[in-house]
Amino acid sequence: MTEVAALPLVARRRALTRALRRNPLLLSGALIAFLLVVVAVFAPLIAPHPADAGTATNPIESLLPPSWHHLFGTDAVGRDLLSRVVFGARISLRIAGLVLASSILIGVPLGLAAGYFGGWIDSVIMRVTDVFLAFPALLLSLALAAVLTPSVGNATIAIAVTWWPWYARLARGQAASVAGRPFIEGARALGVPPVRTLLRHVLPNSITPVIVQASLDVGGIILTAAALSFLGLGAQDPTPEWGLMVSQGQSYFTTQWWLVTFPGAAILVAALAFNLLGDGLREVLDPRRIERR
Amino acid sequence: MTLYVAKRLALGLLVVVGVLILTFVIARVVPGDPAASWVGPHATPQELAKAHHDLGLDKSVPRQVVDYLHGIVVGDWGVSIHTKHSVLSDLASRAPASVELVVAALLIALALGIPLGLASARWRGRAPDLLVRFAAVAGVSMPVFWLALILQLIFFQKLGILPVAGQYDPNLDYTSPLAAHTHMAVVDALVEGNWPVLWSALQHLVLPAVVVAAYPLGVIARMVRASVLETLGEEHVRMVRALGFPERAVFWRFGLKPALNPIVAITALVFAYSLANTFLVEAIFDWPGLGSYVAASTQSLDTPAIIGVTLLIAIVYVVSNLIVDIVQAFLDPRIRLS
Amino acid sequence: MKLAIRDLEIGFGDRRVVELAELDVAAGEIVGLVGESGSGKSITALAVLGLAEAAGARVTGSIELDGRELIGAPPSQLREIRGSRIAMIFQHPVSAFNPVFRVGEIFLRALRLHGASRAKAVERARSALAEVLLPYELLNRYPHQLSGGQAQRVAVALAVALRAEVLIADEATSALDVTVQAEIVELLARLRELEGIAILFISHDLAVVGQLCDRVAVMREGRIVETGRTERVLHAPQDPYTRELIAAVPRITAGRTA
Amino acid sequence: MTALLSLRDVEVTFGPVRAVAGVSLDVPEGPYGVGVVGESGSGKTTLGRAVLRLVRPAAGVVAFAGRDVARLRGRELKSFRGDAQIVFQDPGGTLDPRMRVGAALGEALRVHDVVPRAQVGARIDALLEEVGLEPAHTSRFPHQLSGGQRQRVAIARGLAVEPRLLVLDEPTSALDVTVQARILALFERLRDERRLAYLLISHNLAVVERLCDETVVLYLGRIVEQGRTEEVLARPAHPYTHALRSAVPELDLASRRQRVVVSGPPPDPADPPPGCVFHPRCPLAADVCRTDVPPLREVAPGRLAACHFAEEVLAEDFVALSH
Amino acid sequence: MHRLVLVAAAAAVVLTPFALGATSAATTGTFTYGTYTDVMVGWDPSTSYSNEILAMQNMYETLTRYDSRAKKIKPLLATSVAKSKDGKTWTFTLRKGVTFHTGRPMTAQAAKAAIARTMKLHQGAAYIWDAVKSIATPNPSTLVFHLKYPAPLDLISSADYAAYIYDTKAAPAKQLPKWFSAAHDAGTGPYTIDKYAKGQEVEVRLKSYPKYWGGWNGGHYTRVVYRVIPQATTSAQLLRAGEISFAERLTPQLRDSFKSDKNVTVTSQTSFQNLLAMMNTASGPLADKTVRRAIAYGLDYQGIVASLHGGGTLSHGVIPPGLLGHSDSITGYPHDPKKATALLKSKGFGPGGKKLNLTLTYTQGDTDQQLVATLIKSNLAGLNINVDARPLAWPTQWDKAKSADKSKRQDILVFYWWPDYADPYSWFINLYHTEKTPYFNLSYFSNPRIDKMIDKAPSLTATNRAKADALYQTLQKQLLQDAPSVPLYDQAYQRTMLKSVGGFVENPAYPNVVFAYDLHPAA
Repeated sequence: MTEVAALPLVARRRALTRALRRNPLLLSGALIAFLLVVVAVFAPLIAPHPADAGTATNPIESLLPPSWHHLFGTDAVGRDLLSRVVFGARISLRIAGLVLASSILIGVPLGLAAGYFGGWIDSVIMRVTDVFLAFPALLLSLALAAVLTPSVGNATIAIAVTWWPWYARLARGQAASVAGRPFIEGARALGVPPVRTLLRHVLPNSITPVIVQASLDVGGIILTAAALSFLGLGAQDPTPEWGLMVSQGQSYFTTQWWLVTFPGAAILVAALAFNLLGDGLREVLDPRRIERR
Repeated sequence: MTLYVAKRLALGLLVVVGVLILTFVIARVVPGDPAASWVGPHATPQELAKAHHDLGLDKSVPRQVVDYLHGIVVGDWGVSIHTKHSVLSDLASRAPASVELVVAALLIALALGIPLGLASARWRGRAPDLLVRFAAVAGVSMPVFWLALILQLIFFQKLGILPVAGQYDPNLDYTSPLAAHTHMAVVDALVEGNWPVLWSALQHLVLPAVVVAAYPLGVIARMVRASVLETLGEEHVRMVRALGFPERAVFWRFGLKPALNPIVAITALVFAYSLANTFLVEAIFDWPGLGSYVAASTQSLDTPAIIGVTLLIAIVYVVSNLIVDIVQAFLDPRIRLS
Repeated sequence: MKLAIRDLEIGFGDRRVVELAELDVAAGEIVGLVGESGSGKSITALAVLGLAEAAGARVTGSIELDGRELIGAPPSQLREIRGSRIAMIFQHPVSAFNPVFRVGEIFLRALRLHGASRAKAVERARSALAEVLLPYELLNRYPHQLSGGQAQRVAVALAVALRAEVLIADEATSALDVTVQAEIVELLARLRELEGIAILFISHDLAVVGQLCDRVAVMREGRIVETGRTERVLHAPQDPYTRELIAAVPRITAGRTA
Repeated sequence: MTALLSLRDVEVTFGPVRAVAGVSLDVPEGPYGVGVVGESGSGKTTLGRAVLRLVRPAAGVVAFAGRDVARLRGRELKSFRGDAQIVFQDPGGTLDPRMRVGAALGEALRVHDVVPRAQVGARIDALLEEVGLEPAHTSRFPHQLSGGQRQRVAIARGLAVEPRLLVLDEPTSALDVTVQARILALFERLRDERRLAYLLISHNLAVVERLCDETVVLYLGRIVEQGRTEEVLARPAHPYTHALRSAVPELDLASRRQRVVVSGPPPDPADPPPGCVFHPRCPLAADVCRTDVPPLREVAPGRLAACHFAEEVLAEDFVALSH
Repeated sequence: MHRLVLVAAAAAVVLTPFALGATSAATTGTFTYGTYTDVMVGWDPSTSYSNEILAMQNMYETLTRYDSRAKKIKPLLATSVAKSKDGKTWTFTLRKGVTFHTGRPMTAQAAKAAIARTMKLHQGAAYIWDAVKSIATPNPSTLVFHLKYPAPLDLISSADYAAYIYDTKAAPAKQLPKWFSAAHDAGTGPYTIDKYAKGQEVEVRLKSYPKYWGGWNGGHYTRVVYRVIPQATTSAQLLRAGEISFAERLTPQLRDSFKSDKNVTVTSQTSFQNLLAMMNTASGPLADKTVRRAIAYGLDYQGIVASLHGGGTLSHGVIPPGLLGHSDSITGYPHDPKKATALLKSKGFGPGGKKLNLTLTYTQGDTDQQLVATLIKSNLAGLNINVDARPLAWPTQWDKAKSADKSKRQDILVFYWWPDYADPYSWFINLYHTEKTPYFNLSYFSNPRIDKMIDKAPSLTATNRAKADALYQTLQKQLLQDAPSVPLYDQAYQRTMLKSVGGFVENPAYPNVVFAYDLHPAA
């Protein structure tokens, strides 16, 4: 099992199918995550009142409890909550995607370089990541988001700034262990140029844990983004961001329970799905790695 | 070992310096003029220029960095725009409540997380394992601010059994005044033997602590499980089995101790991260800690206060990391004796 | 017969990895079990200790210790036997000791587990260590402070102190340097002389087996293809696989009857 | 004439550890083999890596075909990379697990433009055939091959660039004995067919004897003995060589020798003992050994040894001497 | 007697630790006022002009107090008021035996000094004294005001801001502001400052002033606590738990949830307070009157009121009902997106035109304002106007609005206004009169003609109320034309408090103030 990480894709795919069947948590995570993506993509088709996810309001119908017409009820300005929750999937997934993409694009090359070349390059890169890692992601994002004007874009940037060092770390560890393996020495002995070695040998052999981590991190990023919005430092109304919706519903939650419950549950379900998925993937692909965050 | 500790200390110091520089960048490279927000809107150009000078903004940037670092070291962390107090004194009065909350949460998380993780590892692949793993993942997937609201709804609104705001009932200040030694209500009440406040403080502590505990609980349970399972696969475990030790001893004595190490590490890390999570929870429970402070600060665009808290937490994080490394070294003879 | 194995079958899922018809080890005898990687040697060793099931294997057949059947014996009995009557030493002696315990702690705990009083345990540890030519103080060390050879000697001493009647050595010298390997081989030989212990020596190295063992069983893909006195097997192999194996062992020719 | 590979006082350090502590040796043009033997921790692997500039020597010169390897740049370096290749011990780790056999060989061919692009496929087939594999193996991943097959691929990859020197780092010790025999045969054949020079690093004296004309015995990063292989093995001039030789288990009962006992593990390389580094384990150790470092000197024609009593060891029956 | 209460309270607390019911606040003789934003913005009784009124009105007293219910002036520090025929001379007879919390007696000289200082500093609401020419003190208990022009001085002396009588000798004159801002008070009121903790949840604690002239016989709260609870739900929960006695404002939904709670009383009353959207007439796109008018047409006032669920009523002009100059016939802007579009189109904006980006600030923690901001944003989005709405703590919101740097100011500022005394003049002089540096004229509006009309109002009010009424109506119509601001709705005060709080009477002339001394706690 421990060697699965080293196997090429075909074999891993087989291991994956098997694991999916054996691991109900992984399976349910994967299913829900897939559903979320579907919901996000087809949001305009799924949402009963798509305009309510935008700037539309309908104060006459405010604070209606869940009914057949409004399955999740309406909010304080009469917007259909279901529609907003559905569109919220887009926001959350887009933030997660952007943060991951930028973190991986920044972190992985730096980490690979640090791990592969070692020496002072390694020291410099790792000390820099140490500094970033000294801030809990939420807090640094909070500080950054507080000095920037709050918006989804700035929240994304703030989260990405705190996220990339993890990937640098991870990639470094992988690269360092890969760099010590004989086939890398073989490549060097053969005179394969360093950049090519990095791209053709180190990268493909380091990427599995990065993929696992990325799937695990989707949940964390969704939570962080929601938290920032909840604090008023992320998305601004009328963006249908789940954290913001919880924040806006806070004044009503004891009397109009649906305002907080549905968007909050959406955050939980999304984070849970991706965490289950990532956790399961880790069991299958990368069982030796342990918790770090 | 001494060398190891010295090296760790040096590295920790380096990181702290980096942290300071980063916070400087955030605080100063912010759009806007710190001097303008300092003097307020009624200022004349002369006052503004004076503020520029007083705040050292007319100096070169490296010079400013040096002054900033010097200020941090000698305890000048700036003045909060919101409270008009020195940030450091604000932090000193706010931090204990947060620490109280996080420590309570961690105690809950450890008390539940370790047994759950062990149960999960012990019955790997069976129902308890599945259940614990799901609960653990749910814990780390929980939006704490939402959990806080839901618990308030249940325990206060529906059941009416737990209070929802503050550290203890402030009305007790008149009937059972509490001397503030540590600013941690529970500790102070214990020290003073002030039972009414202690009772009230404990009641007030339960909900926020449980909420903050959700995340570390999940992390710790997962960690314990992974760590124990990894240890159980090692050759030395096969050795004690081959020596005829009963499964109980194999698991509890020989499997657990080597697995403890990463648990210590993660607990300290989780401490720092929980401190960050309290930022979401404190505002909801009106808990008078750093979190409410930051929440109020963000609303008043109080950059010095936000940076102060950020810096404090980062330093706490670095220090706790340092402590972890050293404790781990003590736990692991392979490091201790080299 | 000290240890008698009959019709031992070990399988993982629907895959059968061992089909061992017959293998005996008498008291005071060293039997070599030789085979290449994947031949099923190590799982056989675990099966003798009743630990193969813990590794997920299914075991049928018969393993008798002094005529008492081990397969299907209640776990408490097996635990009794493990360590006290059948001991085992491993390929990587350093990592076979728990890294956070002093070696002596494992040592004394094991002795006390099998009924020795504290004083008795210390005394037996002392004499056992003397027997493997190690100072008693070594027990105060952590595993990582021992060299491979020292750790393996401690493991052997543990078997001695436990008064084990059967010792299973699973590739016990393969990870060691030749000079250290020679020491351990010598130690095992002496142990047999002094204690009359029965040793099942599992190795891929025919030369070491040839040097140490009284009898050899050659294993291939889970089956024993040839068994007999060491000299006979090495000099007049019957089975073609044995022949190939022997031929393949690199030999030093220089200085031979120069 | 200059040797193909020439090491002069090479030293490699890792922190406080002198892994290689001043080694000089020559490897002439092939077909020829030089064996480096020693226990784990003797620095033999590091030495091999230093030869290929995979680690930088702290001192001394590694020269290949008369040129200082450390100073090679650009095209010269590339040509050196083509001239000297290495085969590692671990057949699992020698090949990139994410690369098919064909791609691995193709990379070697392309990096050095060994053949025109169009002929790469044909050359890969030829190489595979040369090492006893089939063209069908081109599309396999390493994990789909057996250990022996993997090592053959690794050898083919080394050969692809048509080197003159192959460093063999324990090339067979992870293989089953039957496979080992076949791989050794392959090395023999290749040495003669391709006129290769080998620097063979091994703890296995028998393997060294089979492939090498000359043997160097390394102890704690230092050469303690050096000479023609059959002479070194038949009549060691250093007590350590003697111990090593006698510790090798012999299959033939007739040739079993009485063992020369060395006691204890090798010393900590970070803190080597004074005088002769072998003295704490040496059965012959005298006072002079504890204080004076024995120089590596010619003790017989073509034989170098670093022992104060080398002549005695050579001349007398060592076993008698040590008892 | 205090001792006894303490002992009883302690016993109650110790004996009933399991009960979280509504007990603790009432039994300890403490009145806890739950508010949603910081109380003490300023400490100087002459210049304070904000939320601190909640506590100040309990620490300080004015000469007279206006009873909104009876629409009458009632005596306080002055026992009687007499005015001359021409309305230019006002004589106040002062109560005897009143002392300041500093211990000094409250005399005519002292009262004069306080008002003189307020007038001299001329900050905050000090403008209310603008009519005063001189003050005479013929004897220690008589205060005579000579006015430049007739003015309703009895109303002015009852003002909620800038009318406090306090001891100006509490500290040397120069150090007085500093002394105040170190959390001191120098009033005559029933309560004095006990503890103050800026930024803490329990921000202000007041204790009874033992020598209060009204005496402490009969049931009075002996302590008043102001607790800042940003979230309305938390307020409701604390009220339910009895940790606070009075919730300044809850959401209508929360208030409704108490209707069946037998421990809690709910009150509702129209107020003198309204919510205004101040548009930046000085810089940015809204400097253009046409655009401002378009926005006024673009807002759905009915929708805003509907979403408040009873928390507010439709505004008829700037002046809320119950005050001079209010008229239901003033209708303001209707919600007319077509007209708005047409107006915008004439300036190149609106649907199909350039996108208009506006910034809007509102007060953090105010659910109603949050709603309004959302609705404004939604309404204007349909007109191709993007509104960046930011919730800010009030001091921050105000600082930003007052920025010397015009580019830092908002385009639209949403905030409440209430009169300084029961008269509409407050809106006009503060919000629409030209200001050199902006203070509360956060539209930065300047119209000399309107200034002139505003200046005429006070004397007219004192002499001819009918004419004053007409003037105010004209003013409102004129302001509708210029559209420096739009009133969004008139606020209804909806209080939620423990049943044990007895004697609460809403007095909108002192917005949100609870005169704690007038309450009588249930035993």
